[in-house]
This record gives sequence, C-alpha cells and structure tokens, in this order.
Amino acid sequence: MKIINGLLLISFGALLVYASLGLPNRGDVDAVMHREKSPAGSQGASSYYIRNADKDANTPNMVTVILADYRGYDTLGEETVILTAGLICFLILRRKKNKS
Amino acid sequence: MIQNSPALVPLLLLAAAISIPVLAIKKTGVAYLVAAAASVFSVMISAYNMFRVWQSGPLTYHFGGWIPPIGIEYVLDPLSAFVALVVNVVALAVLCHAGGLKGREVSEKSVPYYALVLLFLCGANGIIMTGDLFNLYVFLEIFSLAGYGLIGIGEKQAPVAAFRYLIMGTVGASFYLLGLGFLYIITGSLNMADVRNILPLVQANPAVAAALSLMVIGMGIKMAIFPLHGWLPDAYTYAPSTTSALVAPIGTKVAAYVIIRILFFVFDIKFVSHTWPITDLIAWFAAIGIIYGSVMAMAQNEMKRMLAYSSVAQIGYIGLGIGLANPLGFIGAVLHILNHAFMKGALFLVAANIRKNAGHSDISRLDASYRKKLPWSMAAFTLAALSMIGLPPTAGFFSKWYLALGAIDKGNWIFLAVILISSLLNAVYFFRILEKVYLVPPPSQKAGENIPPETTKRETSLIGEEKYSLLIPAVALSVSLLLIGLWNANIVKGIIQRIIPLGM
Amino acid sequence: MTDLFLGHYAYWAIIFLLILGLYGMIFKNNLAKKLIGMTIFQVAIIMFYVASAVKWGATVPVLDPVTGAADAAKYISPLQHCLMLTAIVVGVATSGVAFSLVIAIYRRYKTLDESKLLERMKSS
Amino acid sequence: MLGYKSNLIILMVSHVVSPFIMLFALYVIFHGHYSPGGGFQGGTIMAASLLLMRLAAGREIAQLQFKSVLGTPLGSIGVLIYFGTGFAAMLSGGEFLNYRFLPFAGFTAAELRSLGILMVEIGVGLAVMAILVAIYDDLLEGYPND
Repeated sequence: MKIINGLLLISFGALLVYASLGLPNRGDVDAVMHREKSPAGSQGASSYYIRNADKDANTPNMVTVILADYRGYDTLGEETVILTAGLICFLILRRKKNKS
Repeated sequence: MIQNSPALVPLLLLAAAISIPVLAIKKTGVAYLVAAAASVFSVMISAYNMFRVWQSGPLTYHFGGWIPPIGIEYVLDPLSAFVALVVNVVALAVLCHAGGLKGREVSEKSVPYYALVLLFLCGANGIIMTGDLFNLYVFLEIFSLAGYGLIGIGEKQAPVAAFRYLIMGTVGASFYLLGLGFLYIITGSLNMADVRNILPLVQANPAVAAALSLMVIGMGIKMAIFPLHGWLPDAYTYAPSTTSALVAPIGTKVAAYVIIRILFFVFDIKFVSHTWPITDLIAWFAAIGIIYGSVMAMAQNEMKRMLAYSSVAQIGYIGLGIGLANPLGFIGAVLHILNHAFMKGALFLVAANIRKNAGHSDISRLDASYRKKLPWSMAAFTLAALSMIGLPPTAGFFSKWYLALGAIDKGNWIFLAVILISSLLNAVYFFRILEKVYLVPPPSQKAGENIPPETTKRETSLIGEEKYSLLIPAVALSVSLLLIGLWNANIVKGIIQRIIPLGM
Repeated sequence: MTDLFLGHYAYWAIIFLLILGLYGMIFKNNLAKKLIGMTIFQVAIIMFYVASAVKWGATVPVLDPVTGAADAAKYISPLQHCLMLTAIVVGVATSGVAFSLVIAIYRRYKTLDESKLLERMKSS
Repeated sequence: MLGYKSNLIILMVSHVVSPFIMLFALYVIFHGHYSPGGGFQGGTIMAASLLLMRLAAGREIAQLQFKSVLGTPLGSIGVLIYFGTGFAAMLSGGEFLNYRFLPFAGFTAAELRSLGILMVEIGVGLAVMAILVAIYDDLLEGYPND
C-alpha cells in the first residue's frame, strides 16, 4: 500500500512538472492571462480590472474593487464559508448548558 | 423580481440560513420552520425556473451587472435547471421527514443543524447554476464544509468519518483549485463559456491536459468514483439519519454534475475522449466500481452501510454514462442522476424509519414483524429496491437501458456485461432484505425483549406507529420513481435531449 | 534552458511544497500531522496563484496617480490576489472545522493516532 | 483551565496594546479603498485583539469584553449586512450586488459603487471578527479537560 501511495505521489509530481513546462515564464508581460484580449477575442479580465477599477468604483485599490464589486458574489460565498465554519464548530463542540 | 429568478434559489436559501441564528436566538423551534419554508420556496422557484428555461431557452444572470469575463454569471440551461429541481425536491422530502424525526439525533443543536442544512443546499444550488469556475469552487467549499459538519454530529464514530471525509474532500477541492490555476494561466479567463471558446486555440499546451486531469480527479473524490470512494461508506453510516438521507442523494450527484459540466461544457468532447482520453479512464474505473460496490454491499450487515456501498456502485453507473461520451450514455447518466437521487433518498428515509422504530438497522435482525409495524415504509422500500435492481416499469430500468444502449453503441461488450451482472448483484443484496421482511416469521415471544417496549405498545394502530410526516416523503419519493419510469420518454425527449453537448 | 529555469523555478518549488503536503496527508499516522500536511498543501496552492500574478517591472495593484491606469503592464495582475483572499479564508475555515473534529475525536477516543483510533473504534 | 495562571505583566501589556490593535483594525478596514487592506484583514486583526485579551485575562474575564454567545449571531449579522446591501440593490431594480442601484440619492454611479464596497467591507469585517472569536471559544470549550 505504501508503495502504491508513493508511486501516486511521484506521478502527481511528474504530472505537475510536465504541466509547468507548458506555463509561460513567470513575470512574462505577454502571457495570455495578462493580455488585453484573450485568444478568442473576448475581453481579458485582468487588464480590464487594472484599467477600469478606479473609473468604475472610484477606488484606487484594484483588489478591493474586484473583491467587493466585480466578483462580489464570490466574497459573499466566502463569507458564508466562514459562517459555516463557525456554525460547525458550534454544532460539534458546544456542550449542553446544564452539563458544564 | 422575475428577471432575478435564476439567482433567487441560492440567495433565498442563504438568506434563510443566515437568519436562522438570529431568529432562533430565543426559540429553537423556529429553526426547523424556517428551513422547511425555505425549502418549499426553493422548490417552487426552481420549478418556475425550469418552466422558464423550457419555454424560452437558457437564461443567464450577471451578478453586479458585469458582463461575463469581468463578472460572475449564473447560467440556467436545461441541464442545470433540471438538476437543481431534482436536488431541491429531494431536499424538501428529506426536510419533511426531518420534521417527523423531531431532531432526535441532533437533540438541542437544531439551530446550527438546520442552518447548515440550508447552507448545504445553498452550496449545491450555487454549484449547479454557476457559470464561473472560481465561483464553483467557493460554493463547493460551502457545500462540502456543511457536509462535514452535518456528518460529524452523528454517532460516536462520526467525527472520525467526517475527518476522513474532510481530508479527502479538501484534497479534492484543492486539486480542483490547482487545476483551475493552470487553466487560468493558460486561458486568462474564469468564465466557463469564455474558457470553452479559448481552449481550442491553446489545447496543445501540456498544462491544459494536466488541468483537466486535476479537476476531474478532484471532483472524482467528491463524487466517490471507485478508487476515490474511501470516505463514503463510513460517512454515510455514522451520520444522523437526516444527514444520510440528505447527503447521499445530493452530495455525490452534484459532483457528478460538475464533472459533466467540466468534461463536456468547458472542455471539448474531442479533447476529453481522443486527445487526452480521460473519459475512457473514468468509464473503466466506474465499471470496476459498479462491481466492487455491489459485491461490498452484499457483504454488509448494516442497512445504512449496505446502502452506502450500493451508492458507490450507483455512482459507477453515472460515471460509466459520463465515460461512454456518447449521446445515449449521456442520457443514461443524467437520467440516473435523477433516478438515483430519488431512489437513495427513499431508501435512506426508510432506513431512518426503521432506525427510529427499532433502534437499529441490522439486516440480520429484520423479520416479518417489521412489515407489520411499518407496512408503508416497507412498501416504499420494496418499490425503491425494485427500481435499484432495474425492473421495467420503475425508473431504474430506463437509465440502465440507456446506459446499455450507450455501451452497445460504443461497441464495448464488457460494459454491457458489467451492467447486467451488477443488476443481478443488486437483486441479491436487496432481495436479502425483502426476503427477511416478507418471508421470515418473527421470532417467538421469547425473543420479544429484542423489540423496545415503546414499539410493542401501539401495534394495533392502523398504519403502524408511523407518523404521516415520516411516511409521506418516503412513499412519495418511491411512487414518483414509478411515475418517472412511466413518463421517462417525456423527460428524455423534453429535457435531456436538449442538453446533449455539441459534437457528441 | 536558463530562461526556462528562471521562468519556472518558483513553480517547481511550489510543486515540491504540494508534494510535501500530500505526503503528510497520506503517510502520517497522526491526525494533527495530517492537518499540517493539508495546510501546507493549501498554502502551496495560494503561492502558486500569487506567483503566477507577477509581471516584471510592475508594481502593486493600487492605482498610482503618477503612473495612471492606461497601461495594464504597469501593475501586477490583481485578479489572482483577489481569488486567493477568498481561498485563504476558505483554508482558515477548513482548518477550523478540522480542528473541531480533531478535538471531538480526542474527546471520545483519547488518541489521535490513526491505528490506535481504528482499534478503539472497533472495540467500542 | 489548563493550568492558567494570571501574569500581571502580560495582562497589563495586553490591556495597553489591545485598543491600539483595534484602532489599527478599523484603519485597515476603512482604508481598504486606498491601500492594501479591507474587511478580511481588518476583521482578522480585530479578532486578534479580542483573542489577545482572551489569552491574557482568561476566557471568563474576557467575556466582559465580548460574550461568546454573541459570536454566531454577530457573524450572521455581518453576512446579513453584505447580503442586505446586495439585496437592496436588487430591490431597487438592478441585479444582485449591483451597487449602482443602491437607494441613496445624490451620488454618481462610481461613488455609489465605492459606498457599496465600504458597506460590504464592514459586513465582512464584522463577520470575520465574530466568527474567528467564536471558533476560538468553541475549540476551547470542546477541549477535553475532564
């Protein structure tokens, strides 16, 4: 079993290294994800955020604008995640009041 | 409000969930009422959505008013509307049933429990409807975290099972996230439709294949497809009855839906079946899983555990349908998502009824007295079991029929043999229970001390001692199996044939 | 070759971290150590995203009135940072839930060692 | 409680430092528009200040500052603020979370969005703060001390 797990681990690493060879060089300004237009011609999201965040929301910090406005629904979901975690800790750990 | 209806179901469930801790601060009984009401409304809204989609084609909804590559969108096409409706209907049945149980197994913690149930459903609906790959991850986390919590509250061994589920589930979600990272670097977009347009232009990149593999493996863990099913049996066995009945039909189906989305609606069908043939891999593992799950189910003595292993087998059917990657297999897979959700819901609800009445669900201790005590539950069980085996008028037959046709279409006779053999195995392990319930005479009065006194008292009442709220959901789910079976041609023609992905 | 190395060494280091985390989760017997592995795994993914956001010669994604917003190459990509803020909080939530489960397990079985745990689960 | 012993120096230092941490947390939340920061970061720092008092003074005394019972409801209220902001926009005709439709008169669209972001960040900060403290309390309460 240990050998199989080890092999799985190695193949996982090999897959990732193989995949990483396809990635553009780190910091390359011309990488697809940094372009103005995607290869299919649609708007590149990242550069749109950089150029329009301040115009759209009057807020210089682009990360904040993306977080709370462009992708605000993600943040709502993610706040729900942490509320869920709080509820689970309550559910699993809080004991009955009369006991303690 | 009408134009907001695609987003309304997750939002409603979310609003109900977050208002429960505030509303129920004084009276804990409010929690269940809020949950049930939210579930009723979610069924209504998703039925309405289904109607709208059926009439006028796919709907999209842009959060914050931002057009897709910039913002997040919800996409309601026939597939997502259909699966959302199935999930919400099953959830409503389970919640009705939970009202009858009166939270016996969750005692005083009903406030966080029902809030988590709603968050679980909110996550499921969000996953199903979203058209954004990262948004899917966020809702996947809500969904799975709530699932861990709902399981961890169960019996003594439940935290261990939940912990194992958490470790594996987190690995799954992280794999998905990692694959998404590769995909984003390559395509520069998170929107499913956008990524689908960009991918053919960058497909030669090795990172795309790796991203696909990582995402499918990650969701495969959540779906519990054969070699990745390790968390499932313990988790379903030790969870409280309501949780088992909720997580078993919904949890794995949602993951299966995500795999369908990724394979056929984000990636290209040619890519996943020829260039990087991951669908073949899925089909083979699923076929092994069908046999493995059925054999393991035969060896189990505990009813919930048996049902859990049977889930592994049934997930295999869905996986097989996905892996066949042809229209008939696809129809079979989607139809089996519907069928299995209803069947497993009904079976787990009956298991819950048995547990409530007898205090156990050991198969070896079942006998004909249970049929007398729980006539309707047992009738529901029989119907659902027949459907699991796949006898003609019931729904289970038709999904297997389409899968078999798909296997023939693909020319792979081994898959056909697997489907037939597993039907026999299904018959063996379900008839084992049916035989006990209908044929084995109850033990004589000497062994009567086995039966708890509370159950012997009211043996004379007309419908046994079952409450209607415990009875109706299980019966309704299994009767609807019959109806689905009868109307299956309409479902396939009206809904599923519209969603067969392009190029399949 | 040097170009490939310079462009990818950060990814390879992160892949090492990912394998390390997965190793902890698979091979360690103690539940707390499994959790540590899980955290390493999640953090490595966060690093992967953030590493991919870099552009040489660019600054942080807060609008600099001098630079202006006309040229997207002047700022590193803000999207990954935003996504990872979400992922960090998800990671925190997951580890909180995991710790509560670990504590519940310890309360019931008085051990966190997996083999002992399986023994005690069977005997009870 | 785990061999807890009151230590005067730690207690005094925490007393002095804690309000400043809170102030910094508020700064981080409200300055999130202009510099790195925002709801999560500020909420976490706020939680750190509350947890510092819980560590230094013991959980029972720290109840005076922030009751454990409040954790989950306050977290819910935080999410409700976020949800309510989005829902208000939806009620006044826009999509969910489309802050441009927030029902405040006399602002341009960009200013409304800025305002919406601020409201949302406050909700996030409140929720993160309350839930982190609640998780800490629950973990402590669940600790097997018997």
